[in-house]
Amino acid sequence: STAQPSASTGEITVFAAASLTESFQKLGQEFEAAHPGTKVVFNFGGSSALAQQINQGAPADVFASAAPANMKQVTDTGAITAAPVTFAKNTLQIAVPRGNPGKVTGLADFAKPDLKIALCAEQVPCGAAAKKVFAAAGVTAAPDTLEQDVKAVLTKVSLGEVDAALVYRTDVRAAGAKVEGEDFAEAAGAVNDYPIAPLAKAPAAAKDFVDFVLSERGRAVLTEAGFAAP
Amino acid sequence: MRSRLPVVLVLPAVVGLAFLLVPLAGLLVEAPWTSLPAQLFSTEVVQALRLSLVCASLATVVCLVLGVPLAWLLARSELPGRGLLRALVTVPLVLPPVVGGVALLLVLGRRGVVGQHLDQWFGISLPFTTAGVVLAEAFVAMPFLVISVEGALRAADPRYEEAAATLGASRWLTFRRVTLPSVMPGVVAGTVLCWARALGEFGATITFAGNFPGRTTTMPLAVYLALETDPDAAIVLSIVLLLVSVAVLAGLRDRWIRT
Amino acid sequence: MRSRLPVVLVLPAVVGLAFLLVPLAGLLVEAPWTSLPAQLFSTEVVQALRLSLVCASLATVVCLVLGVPLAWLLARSELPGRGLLRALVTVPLVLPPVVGGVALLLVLGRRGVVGQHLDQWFGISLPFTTAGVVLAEAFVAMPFLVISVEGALRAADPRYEEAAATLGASRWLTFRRVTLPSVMPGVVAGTVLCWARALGEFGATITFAGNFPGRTTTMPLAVYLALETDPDAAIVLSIVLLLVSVAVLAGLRDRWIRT
Amino acid sequence: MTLHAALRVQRAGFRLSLDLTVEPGEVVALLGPNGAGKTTALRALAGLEAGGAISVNGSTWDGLPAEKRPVGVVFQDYLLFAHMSVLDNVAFGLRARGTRKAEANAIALRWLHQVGLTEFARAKPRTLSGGQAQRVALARALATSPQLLLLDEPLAALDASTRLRVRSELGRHLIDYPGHTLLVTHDPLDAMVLADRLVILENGRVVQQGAPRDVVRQPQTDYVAHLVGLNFYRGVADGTEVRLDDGGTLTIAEPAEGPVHVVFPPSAVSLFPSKPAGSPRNTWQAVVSGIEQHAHTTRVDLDGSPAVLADVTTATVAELRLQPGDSLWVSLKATEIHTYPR
Amino acid sequence: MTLHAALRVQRAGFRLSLDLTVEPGEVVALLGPNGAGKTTALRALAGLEAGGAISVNGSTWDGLPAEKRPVGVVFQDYLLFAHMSVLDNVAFGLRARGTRKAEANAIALRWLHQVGLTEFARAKPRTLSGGQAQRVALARALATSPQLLLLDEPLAALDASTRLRVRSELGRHLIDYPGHTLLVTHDPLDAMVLADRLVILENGRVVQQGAPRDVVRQPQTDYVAHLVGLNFYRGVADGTEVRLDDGGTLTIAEPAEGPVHVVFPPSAVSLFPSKPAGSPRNTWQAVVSGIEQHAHTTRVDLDGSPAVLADVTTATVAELRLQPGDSLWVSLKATEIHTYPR
Ligand SMILES: Nc1ncnc2c1ncn2[C@@H]1O[C@H](COP(=O)(O)OP(=O)(O)OP(=O)(O)O)[C@@H](O)[C@H]1O
Ligand SMILES: Nc1ncnc2c1ncn2[C@@H]1O[C@H](COP(=O)(O)OP(=O)(O)OP(=O)(O)O)[C@@H](O)[C@H]1O
Ligand SMILES: [Mg+2]
Ligand SMILES: [Mg+2]
Repeated sequence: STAQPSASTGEITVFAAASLTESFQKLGQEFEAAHPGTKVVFNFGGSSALAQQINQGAPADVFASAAPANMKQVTDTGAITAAPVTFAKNTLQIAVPRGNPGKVTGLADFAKPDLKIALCAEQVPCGAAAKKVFAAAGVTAAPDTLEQDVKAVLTKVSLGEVDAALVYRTDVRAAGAKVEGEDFAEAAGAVNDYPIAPLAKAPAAAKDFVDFVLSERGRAVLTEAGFAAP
Repeated sequence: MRSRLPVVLVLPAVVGLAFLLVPLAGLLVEAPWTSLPAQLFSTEVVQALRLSLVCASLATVVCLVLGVPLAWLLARSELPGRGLLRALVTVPLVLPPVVGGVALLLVLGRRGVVGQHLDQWFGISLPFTTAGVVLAEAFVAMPFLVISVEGALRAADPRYEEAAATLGASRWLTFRRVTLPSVMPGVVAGTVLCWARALGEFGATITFAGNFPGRTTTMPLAVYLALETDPDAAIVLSIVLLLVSVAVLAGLRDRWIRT
Repeated sequence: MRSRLPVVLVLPAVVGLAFLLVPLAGLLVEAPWTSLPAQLFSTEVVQALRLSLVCASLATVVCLVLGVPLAWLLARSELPGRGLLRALVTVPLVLPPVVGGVALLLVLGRRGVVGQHLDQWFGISLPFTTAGVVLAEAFVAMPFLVISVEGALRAADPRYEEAAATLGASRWLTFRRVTLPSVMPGVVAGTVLCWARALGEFGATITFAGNFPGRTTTMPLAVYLALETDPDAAIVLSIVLLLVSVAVLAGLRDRWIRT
Repeated sequence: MTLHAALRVQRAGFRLSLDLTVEPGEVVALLGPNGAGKTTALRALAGLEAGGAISVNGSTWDGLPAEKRPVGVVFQDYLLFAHMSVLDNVAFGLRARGTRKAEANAIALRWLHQVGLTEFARAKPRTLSGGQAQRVALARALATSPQLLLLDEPLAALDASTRLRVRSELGRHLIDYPGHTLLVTHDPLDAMVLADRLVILENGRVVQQGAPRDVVRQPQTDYVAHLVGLNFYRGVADGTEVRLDDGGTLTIAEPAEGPVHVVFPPSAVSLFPSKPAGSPRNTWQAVVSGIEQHAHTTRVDLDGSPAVLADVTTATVAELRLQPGDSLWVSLKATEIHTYPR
Repeated sequence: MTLHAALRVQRAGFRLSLDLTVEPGEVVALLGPNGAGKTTALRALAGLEAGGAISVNGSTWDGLPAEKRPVGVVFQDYLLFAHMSVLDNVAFGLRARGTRKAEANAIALRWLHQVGLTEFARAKPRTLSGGQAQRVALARALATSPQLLLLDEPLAALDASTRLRVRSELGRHLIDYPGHTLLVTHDPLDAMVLADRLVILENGRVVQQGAPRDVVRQPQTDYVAHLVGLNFYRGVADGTEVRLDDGGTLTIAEPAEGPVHVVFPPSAVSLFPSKPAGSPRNTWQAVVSGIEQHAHTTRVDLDGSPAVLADVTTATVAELRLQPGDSLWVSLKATEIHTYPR
């Protein structure tokens, strides 16, 4: 692309966690509109895979991770030198199939052996968060499966394979009408932070995009998708 | 007494071999070897490895029992619409495995078309069980077997089957004693593909059978989870899986072929 | 004039067919058909579908060019350690695709053993490009081709190659004009497996080539993203992929076989 | 228990139409040029090809699939099962018909002994020579004691001494054998020795059939005359004169009238360097076009009116110094010539 | 340009050891019982099997792979390429050696014409009858005009008339043909007609070789005697008496001494219902063990001391009412018996 005098020009590549797909696509369009001459290209994927790609020299300009741990994998190698900023938070919700056939009303129900329960595996953020809330609530959950990501959990909820699951609020919202979410008190004890940072070698526009995500408008779009403000 | 191997064949063959093996060598070089022994003997890994081998082998048996007859039907009978059937059989290959898992849930899940009756009438529930893992792997791996075997059957000379018929052999006996042995290399190839695919299966398994250590956590699932927190550990786990599968295949295959 | 088909073969064949097709039927029934036309004609879907078909076909070509000679080498030459080589070739089958993608990055990535030289000397960078998609798909799909073709070659009678040699044909000519045509059904089977596997490839692709719409977002990646935002749309996308692949396979395969 | 077959097979450019009756115990030899449809007829009888209406003593085989027909087939290219041992190949038919393994193997071994291949029982067919393979195929077909035995050139790949032995073994077996036998062969000797009746097929149709002796004496087509090694002409007789269709006239001993076939053996022909005097009524001039050395005689091909084949002793060849291109006098006694209406 | 070959092939239970010299233009026929190693020898010559040291006029072929040897092979089981048309099969060798397509096709068509299969040019081999397939294989091997022509039973599947025609075609081609030819055949007639020299192989070794006439006159083994159709015995001569190893004594016309072979043709044997008086010096009693009807004579198998084969006219058979088991008197003129040292 030809160089232009404006600060924000050219193409920037944003590596973003898959759960940000909808909101970031919207933000990207708005950013392009606000900064003519720029183009935002997204690479959505699992945060850990994205971190791996960046560490292998992938052409990323911005990294928005769904977990501080993955962000740390990148800052450790020096690919990101700026301090990552938390731009959104996500909290857990109890997800049940439409109509709540298992009559699940709170965390305590997760200990019932006759209910089918899905949780995230401890290795992924929602699983780590779930572990925290159960510890806080003093409940010994009896899960039937420990899923590798939230989407796998939600698939099972929406198909009625499990009676209850613990997932993020944003995911319940994205899953549509087949899944109902229930808030619970202990959720506040395990909040998941989404950090964002431009890469060290990124052009100036990358910093502009990070700023745009952190702006009022950015926050509004994220809130609309179910994220909590940092 | 034969001439030297032609460059025009050997060169691409060597490039192909390198293409397949160099990335593996890369993995081996990058792997944190020091942690390998610890990984190898951790109970979770041993458990996952055993479960993987058992499920992949059972799935392969299911595929052989159902798939070889299916291949025979596609290759030898004069069904109308065989071409379409043949294409439909390849579909689970193209289906993203996660969607394949969803499809299995739709049919065999708790609320599935077939599954709800299994649950009500027999109290059988397949999701979240080891049997579910076997089913998911079989669903994904069977097309490999069917298509390989069908290719082998098509290349075999059907006149040997005619000769068997004139000796009084029923179609079944002919199939067992004449057709099958003569396409053995194709069946072995298909079995290898099937077993390997089942062993590496991830998407359909986790979607249909979930992930619970000792029950449904196979090696690929363990690898994926490890990738989330400790990529190096994931690589080591993969290498363990590789070494075991290479050992099994190198050990068994030439024995099968020879018989 | 042949007898009826034997139940002992037809029954498992039909069960096998049902096992493969009923879940697909389940998908078709559950799919939100009303949104299908909208999906079908959205530019992203059309783009992803075209990219999928192009990349899978290119990957298949790469696999044919490199894999058929490799299969020939494994089946016909008297290399020492062929058994081990044959087992090693199956390894990418067992490798969880994501790990395969990592392995490719380790070797061909910008910092990879080979990749850094490609970058420095030729300015070629494969990851995160369409070429990278083709490579990742080829890496994952090639073993299917190699193993099928090798099985077919082993079942073929080598005396026809001897006859060709006495007629003055070099090994290469013999391969091209005698061996290859006689194992055509096996090659076709392998090609189908390879193409289908490449078309459905997800893990290695997203790891090695990333997920850039129009450049590396193939249908399975689009399905993955759709699962994040709209699970029903994901099923519709899968069905689109299925329909297209069935149409392609049903259309092409019998033509190949006949020639 | 007579077998009646009406075989009708239609292919692009070829049509087989053959009605066949075989009595129990009878051996029918099917002869004919390459591509006449002999193998096709065999396949139709065996149930491998649609197009045969077959009944044995009233009960029809038409609906029966190949494996239900009590038929044994020796295929022209053997079709031995490559992955089975020779013994298993021979025992296969018995096992398929329910014989127990030990008994099947014993019978199979007996048959291998018959064809002189006991020592190869454990070998794989691929390690057999061509002739050995064909003997195994023969044993495999005979082992099931079929009701209808179909043999497609069962002796073609056998060497001279094995052939003699297997032929007489086969002959002995066929004499004892109560079923129907159809034997395809190119060797008139095999046909003559083994068959009770010859059926000559040309281009999918029967052109002649009958007892071997009758066919040998009165061939109806060039092919049959070649087969039995006779000089053969078509002509029109008028008393003791026959005017041949392709030129030339012959004097015969027994008067005849109208269109006739004319035959005489090559050994009835004598050759002279100059016009012979004496009793033979037929003499004409001819040019040597070919000479072939046979075991005990020399066969000379002569162009003339008519063209003729002559068998002469090696002594004669040396004496006459025969060379292609030589002009000679052919002489033939009228009594050696046989005519019959066509 | 003489071809010298020293073939040594070792297999489990079988060893071929054959030294062969073939002059340019010479046709050598390799005869032998099934499994003697004829095909193996052919394969070693063609370079398909290790174990042949071959030199042509000093230059050696040993290191040459099969495709570099100027060799044409007709295989016993044809090995036609199933996916190519008949024409492409025949043109294959020419194309492989760099002939342009149009020219190769023209030559191939000419060869198809030679073997009478022009109309099948476009057919696939699978649709050919056995004999048609073999003719195509023949044309395919001949089309490349090889320096060494190897024929494994090239005429075995041909019908009587085609065989005659193809044999004389082949003979004519071989006469013009400047290269070396090795012909494997079971048919002594083919060998005699086509070959300049016979090499008889038994169990991997040469047991006899020489001009056809010499082999026919002085067979050295039972196999050869069978092949040429002679009664054959081993014995010890003492003047005009020969005591046969297997029992019996024969009187001969020309005195000899020491170990000899004894031969006479079956046609030299006469049969009588009772002991004949008169000139023949050899008469003995024998029992009929088999009767075979041939085209022009009947061959009678007799058990006695010695056992003997007799060819008698059909008239004699009828007159004597020959049946297996009959006891007869055998008579043989001393002058018909031929002896030679062994
Ligand atoms: N599968 C086929 N498809 C089409 N035509 C065929 C097929 N098989 C045979 N034919 C043709 O049918 C005719 C009869 O063939 P068949 O094999 O019956 O001859 P045959 O009498 O057995 O000859 P041979 O003595 O050479 O074996 C031939 O013209 C042959 O080319
Ligand atoms: N591939 C093989 N492996 C082991 N033994 C073999 C193999 N091929 C042939 N033989 C054996 O070698 C011997 C010679 O076989 P060959 O084929 O040369 O005989 P042949 O003279 O051509 O016989 P025929 O006239 O029956 O064709 C036989 O005993 C045969 O069983
Ligand atoms: Mg035939
Ligand atoms: Mg042979």
